[in-house]
Amino acid sequence: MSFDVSLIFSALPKMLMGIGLTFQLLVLSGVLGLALAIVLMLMRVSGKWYLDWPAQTYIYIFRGTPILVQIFIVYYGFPQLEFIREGILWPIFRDPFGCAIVALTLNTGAYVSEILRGGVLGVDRGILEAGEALGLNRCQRFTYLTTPIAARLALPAYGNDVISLLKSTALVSTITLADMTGIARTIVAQTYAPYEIFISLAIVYMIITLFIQKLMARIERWLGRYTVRTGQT
Amino acid sequence: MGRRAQVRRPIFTLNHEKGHAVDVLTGWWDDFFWGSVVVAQVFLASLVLMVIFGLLGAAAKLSSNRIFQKIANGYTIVFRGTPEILVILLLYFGSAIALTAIAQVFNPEIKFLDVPPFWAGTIAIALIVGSYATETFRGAFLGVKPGSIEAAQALGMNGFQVFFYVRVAEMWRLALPAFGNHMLSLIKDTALISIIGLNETLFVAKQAIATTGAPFIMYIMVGVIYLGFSTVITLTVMTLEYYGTRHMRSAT
Amino acid sequence: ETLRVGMECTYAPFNYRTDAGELAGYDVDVATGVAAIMGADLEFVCQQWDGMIPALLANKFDLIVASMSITNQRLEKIDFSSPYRDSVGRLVGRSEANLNLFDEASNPIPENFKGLRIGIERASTYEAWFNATLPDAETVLYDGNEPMYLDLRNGRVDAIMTNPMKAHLSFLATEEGSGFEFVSPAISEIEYFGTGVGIGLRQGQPELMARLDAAIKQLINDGKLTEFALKYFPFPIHNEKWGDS
Amino acid sequence: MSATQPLIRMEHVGKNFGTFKALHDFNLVVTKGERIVVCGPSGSGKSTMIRCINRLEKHDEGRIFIGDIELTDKLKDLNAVRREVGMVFQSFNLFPHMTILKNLMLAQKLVRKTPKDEAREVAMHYLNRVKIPEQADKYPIQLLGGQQQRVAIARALCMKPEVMLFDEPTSALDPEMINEVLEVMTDLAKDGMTMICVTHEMGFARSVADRVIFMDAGEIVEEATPEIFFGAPRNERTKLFLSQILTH
Amino acid sequence: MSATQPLIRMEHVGKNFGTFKALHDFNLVVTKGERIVVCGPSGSGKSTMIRCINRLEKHDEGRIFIGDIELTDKLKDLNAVRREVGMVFQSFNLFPHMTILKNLMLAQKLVRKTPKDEAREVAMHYLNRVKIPEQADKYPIQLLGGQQQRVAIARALCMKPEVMLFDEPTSALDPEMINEVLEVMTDLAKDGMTMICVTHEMGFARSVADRVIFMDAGEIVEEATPEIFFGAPRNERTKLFLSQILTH
Ligand SMILES: Nc1ncnc2c1ncn2[C@@H]1O[C@H](COP(=O)(O)OP(=O)(O)OP(=O)(O)O)[C@@H](O)[C@H]1O
Ligand SMILES: Nc1ncnc2c1ncn2[C@@H]1O[C@H](COP(=O)(O)OP(=O)(O)OP(=O)(O)O)[C@@H](O)[C@H]1O
Ligand SMILES: [Mg+2]
Ligand SMILES: [Mg+2]
Repeated sequence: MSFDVSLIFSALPKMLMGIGLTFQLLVLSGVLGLALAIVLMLMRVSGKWYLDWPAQTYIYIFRGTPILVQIFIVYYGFPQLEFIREGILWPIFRDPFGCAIVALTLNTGAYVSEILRGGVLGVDRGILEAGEALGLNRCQRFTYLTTPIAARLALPAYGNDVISLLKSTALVSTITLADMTGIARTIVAQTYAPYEIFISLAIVYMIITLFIQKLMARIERWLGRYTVRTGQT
Repeated sequence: MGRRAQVRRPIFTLNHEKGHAVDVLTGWWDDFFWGSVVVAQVFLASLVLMVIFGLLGAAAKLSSNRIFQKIANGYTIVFRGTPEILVILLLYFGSAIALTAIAQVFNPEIKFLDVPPFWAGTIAIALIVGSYATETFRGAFLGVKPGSIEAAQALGMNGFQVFFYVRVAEMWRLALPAFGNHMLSLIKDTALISIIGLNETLFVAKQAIATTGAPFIMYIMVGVIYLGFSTVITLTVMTLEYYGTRHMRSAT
Repeated sequence: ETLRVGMECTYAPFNYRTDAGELAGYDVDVATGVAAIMGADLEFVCQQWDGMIPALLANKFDLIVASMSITNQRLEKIDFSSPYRDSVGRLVGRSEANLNLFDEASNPIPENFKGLRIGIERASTYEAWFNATLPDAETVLYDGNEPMYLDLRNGRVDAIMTNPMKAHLSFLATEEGSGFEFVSPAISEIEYFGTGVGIGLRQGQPELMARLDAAIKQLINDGKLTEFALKYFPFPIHNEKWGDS
Repeated sequence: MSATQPLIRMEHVGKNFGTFKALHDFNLVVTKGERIVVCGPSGSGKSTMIRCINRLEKHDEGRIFIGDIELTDKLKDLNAVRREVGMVFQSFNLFPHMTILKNLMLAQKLVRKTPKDEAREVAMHYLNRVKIPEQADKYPIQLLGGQQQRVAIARALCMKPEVMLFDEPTSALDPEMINEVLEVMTDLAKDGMTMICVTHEMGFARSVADRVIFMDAGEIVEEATPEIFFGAPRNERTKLFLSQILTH
Repeated sequence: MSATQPLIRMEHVGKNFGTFKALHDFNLVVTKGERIVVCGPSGSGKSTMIRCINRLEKHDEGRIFIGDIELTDKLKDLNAVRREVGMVFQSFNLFPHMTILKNLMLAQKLVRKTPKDEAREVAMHYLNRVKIPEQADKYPIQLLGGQQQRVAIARALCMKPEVMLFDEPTSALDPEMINEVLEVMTDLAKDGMTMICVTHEMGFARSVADRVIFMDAGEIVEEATPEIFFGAPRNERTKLFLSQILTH
């Protein structure tokens, strides 16, 4: 089979029509997942077993099973449950986009919460003790000391998770969504030219990945400006 | 033949028909079992390959050879930036073509060589996770305290001895936690190989759904199986970590 | 000689796995029958529908026996044997919805498709027909046939276009299918649905094609195809004119 | 807090970590203006003792009073105590993500509710006192160790505490920087600040301390004026310790 | 190596890091049995100098001889030199994943090809000498700092070196542990071991050193017997440094 470059040029614009959907999935489930992650992380570090255990179980289940299976359970499995089909959330679960957001959010939330927890645990105890000795209460210490330092510690790992999330969005084509991958698969099914289409799509994803990495590096530099010893003897 | 096609069971609902859940699975247990065996096989094969790819990548990145560094950088950029599903599809469709082309260079007689879905999928996920392992191994090698290495050099050990007895011996302990996560990624990525028709658990579930029309219970079943695998891996890593960090616990 | 045959393995009653784990269905019977006549061994390869032709071209298997219709578009890439069953499509929808999609002359009424979501399998003849005839209809693409039925029942799509034999047998005639009905006449425009369903093979193999044709003809003449069909359907699903009679 | 009564009273204080007794029947009274140096071998409970005073550790037995307030779990009391007790750590523990000025202003604003401008003035005042006003807008990492520790002292002083606690403030510093920190501490002592200071800097102890306390195994082994302590220690363990510290 | 000729000769040695000259026209001759203490402010090139001697750093200019062997890139020479030169680091640098005994046996087996049983005997001999034979089966982290440093000394001694290099061996230690390490070093000196020792422990220098060398900015600023060095230093920089080190 020969490599047909002209095909790429005709297919690329079509595939890029799916980029909007890819970004919607990425941003929406990224933001919702972060919110979920913060809740889970707070439950984990609360020191109360009745908050810690449920969070731990949740994280264990969602990190221990494939995202594809989670997507299938939400999309194909949930509608079998009467209370979902009759419930008020049915408009969300009826819609494949809603299902994709739910599955991706639940999944990334589990991962990110562990990253955030790592950041929180990474904050030097001595710094918190200094805050305590100065009379700052728990809440003030968390807001003014733990949060900014933990955010900076967690950022590199968080960046990697955003990239994982981007890659996971490619799986929504299995539940009828026409994201970039979904469109590409349809084109392949019509043109029978998997290499041209998939390779050019892979390059598109790589460019987005590099873009995310650059963005994260920039945020990291900004957040971490206090970690560089510049201009001082 | 065709029994199920003609007399379809009513579709499973959790609410009104208790006990139905297990009923639906009757006849599919052995399929899930063999599907799990396939998952285990893919996992073990890709684990070996992943370690090899990771070590090669790390060695290349740490080497002073610019070309090796470039290749390894390219490798990690490509495989960390491309969705797994695309890598698997590409390798599945592309492997036969590429292999045949290579083989024909050596022996023009060869009509075609094929990579079966098992190996296409296995190599694909090993390449993907190997790109992450590259960074882990690299970091672990760098994490070995330079002081240990200098002490070994000062004692007169040669390059090989320093590498083997000090670097590697310390490095694997450092790599272990992240490596455990890579193993979890591998096991979970095996689910994607169902897309190219490998008869693993998720594919079994799809077939079972075609016959029983009970996606919820079938996919939950797959989830449970994967959770089992993840648990075994996690426990193994914990044991190894316990063993590997003896020297970090104080005796008192 | 071993022939590797690609199929979906999830398309009851044409090709699917029984709960005993065995492959069964009309396509499987045809493949087995053809192989027996040709004196070849068989090996089945399960392949998701949208990758069927790329996989054949990538040498993943030698033949497609997967209810694939012989269409012009496909003929550009692969060859087909002579047909072994009919190829038609029909829409299935909810009875209550009173969908009025076609006029008396059996032509679609595009306005009435507005706002409807139609489920179709990716890369199927139905998709090609839809894209050409009703480019403005909203189509939802599936990787397999079964999820499409699930979503029809769940109300995620308003209608699906599919194989009427399968739809009748494994859906409409069952309990789950109550409340649903065919909402279109049988559509079989040759341009999209081709002359029927055939066995796909890579181009440039006239000899293999001739042997396949002969074997199919023999199956028809021996009454085998009718026999196969009656295992699943109350009627034969091929055209007797394709045989010698 | 009135000057007539002791500022700190520790009565039969005990503290256990699991089965290990880090402090045992510990008694100490510190009056206003007193300067106390605490020394003793590693693990003898010096840090634990000092951390009990501002309740970074909770004592398990006995009672501790800061002024009139007894240290208990009551939050209001605790905050009142922490406001009166300044603490300086071995590892500086500056807030790494804030500039020096912000380090000095944070607790003033949050705990004392000092208005921003006033907080800044106070901060600059104490930065001047520790002689590094020019570093106000730098981040901690950009300062040398000795400078960081001086900032840490200034940060504690900004809260206008009645007592200052020092836990080995110079032992993480390079030799050249130790003196600059000790100088600041000596100045503070001269101004009449009440201080409890864990340190092995015997020169400092000699010139500043009113009392030297030697701890071992969670107890006070010897307590004396510097003259007696260094000149004629009575206890064998003290003698051994002093010989180890002073010979090199 | 014969006793008549110097054990270590450094001639016009220079070492640059980028454009920065860490060592500059450095000359030093050490004869067998000599004990040399090197001191100087941070960054003055002490570590660099000592690391050049067993080629943990490569010098850029001049020549270095260990016995008859000149230090070059030749591997065989390098191994011969490293066998004769023992080194002790500030941060101990024990192999964390091996027990104490294994730490002492590894290089013997790999470099000297000593049989296992003999290696163990040698190891136990030196562990006895540094007075911690009972710790043989523990891991480094389970030992106190002073004990770890003594193990590190024993490890170097196991290779039966001609010279021992010490790079601030006590500056990472708590005060109480410094003496136990200095004692081991003093013993070693008494046994006639040739030693070059970077340290700021002036008591040790006084009692042990044949010569004290004061370095600054990569050069030798002053070189004298301990009596003269501490009693009547000639150079201004030396005086300033000594005043900083000794006052506290
Ligand atoms: N959080 C803790 N958990 C368990 N044990 C502790 C804890 N904090 C201190 N200890 C133990 O209590 C004992 C006294 O510790 P402390 O830090 O008070 O000693 P120290 O005199 O300050 O020693 P150093 O000079 O090393 O700072 C030590 O044996 C220490 O191991
Ligand atoms: N690998 C290196 N790369 C760049 N510069 C270095 C390197 N090693 C040392 N230097 C620089 O060389 C100078 C001398 O360093 P060296 O470690 O020899 O000083 P030192 O006298 O041992 O100081 P200290 O008392 O802090 O150990 C320092 O300014 C240091 O920054
Ligand atoms: Mg302490
Ligand atoms: Mg040094």
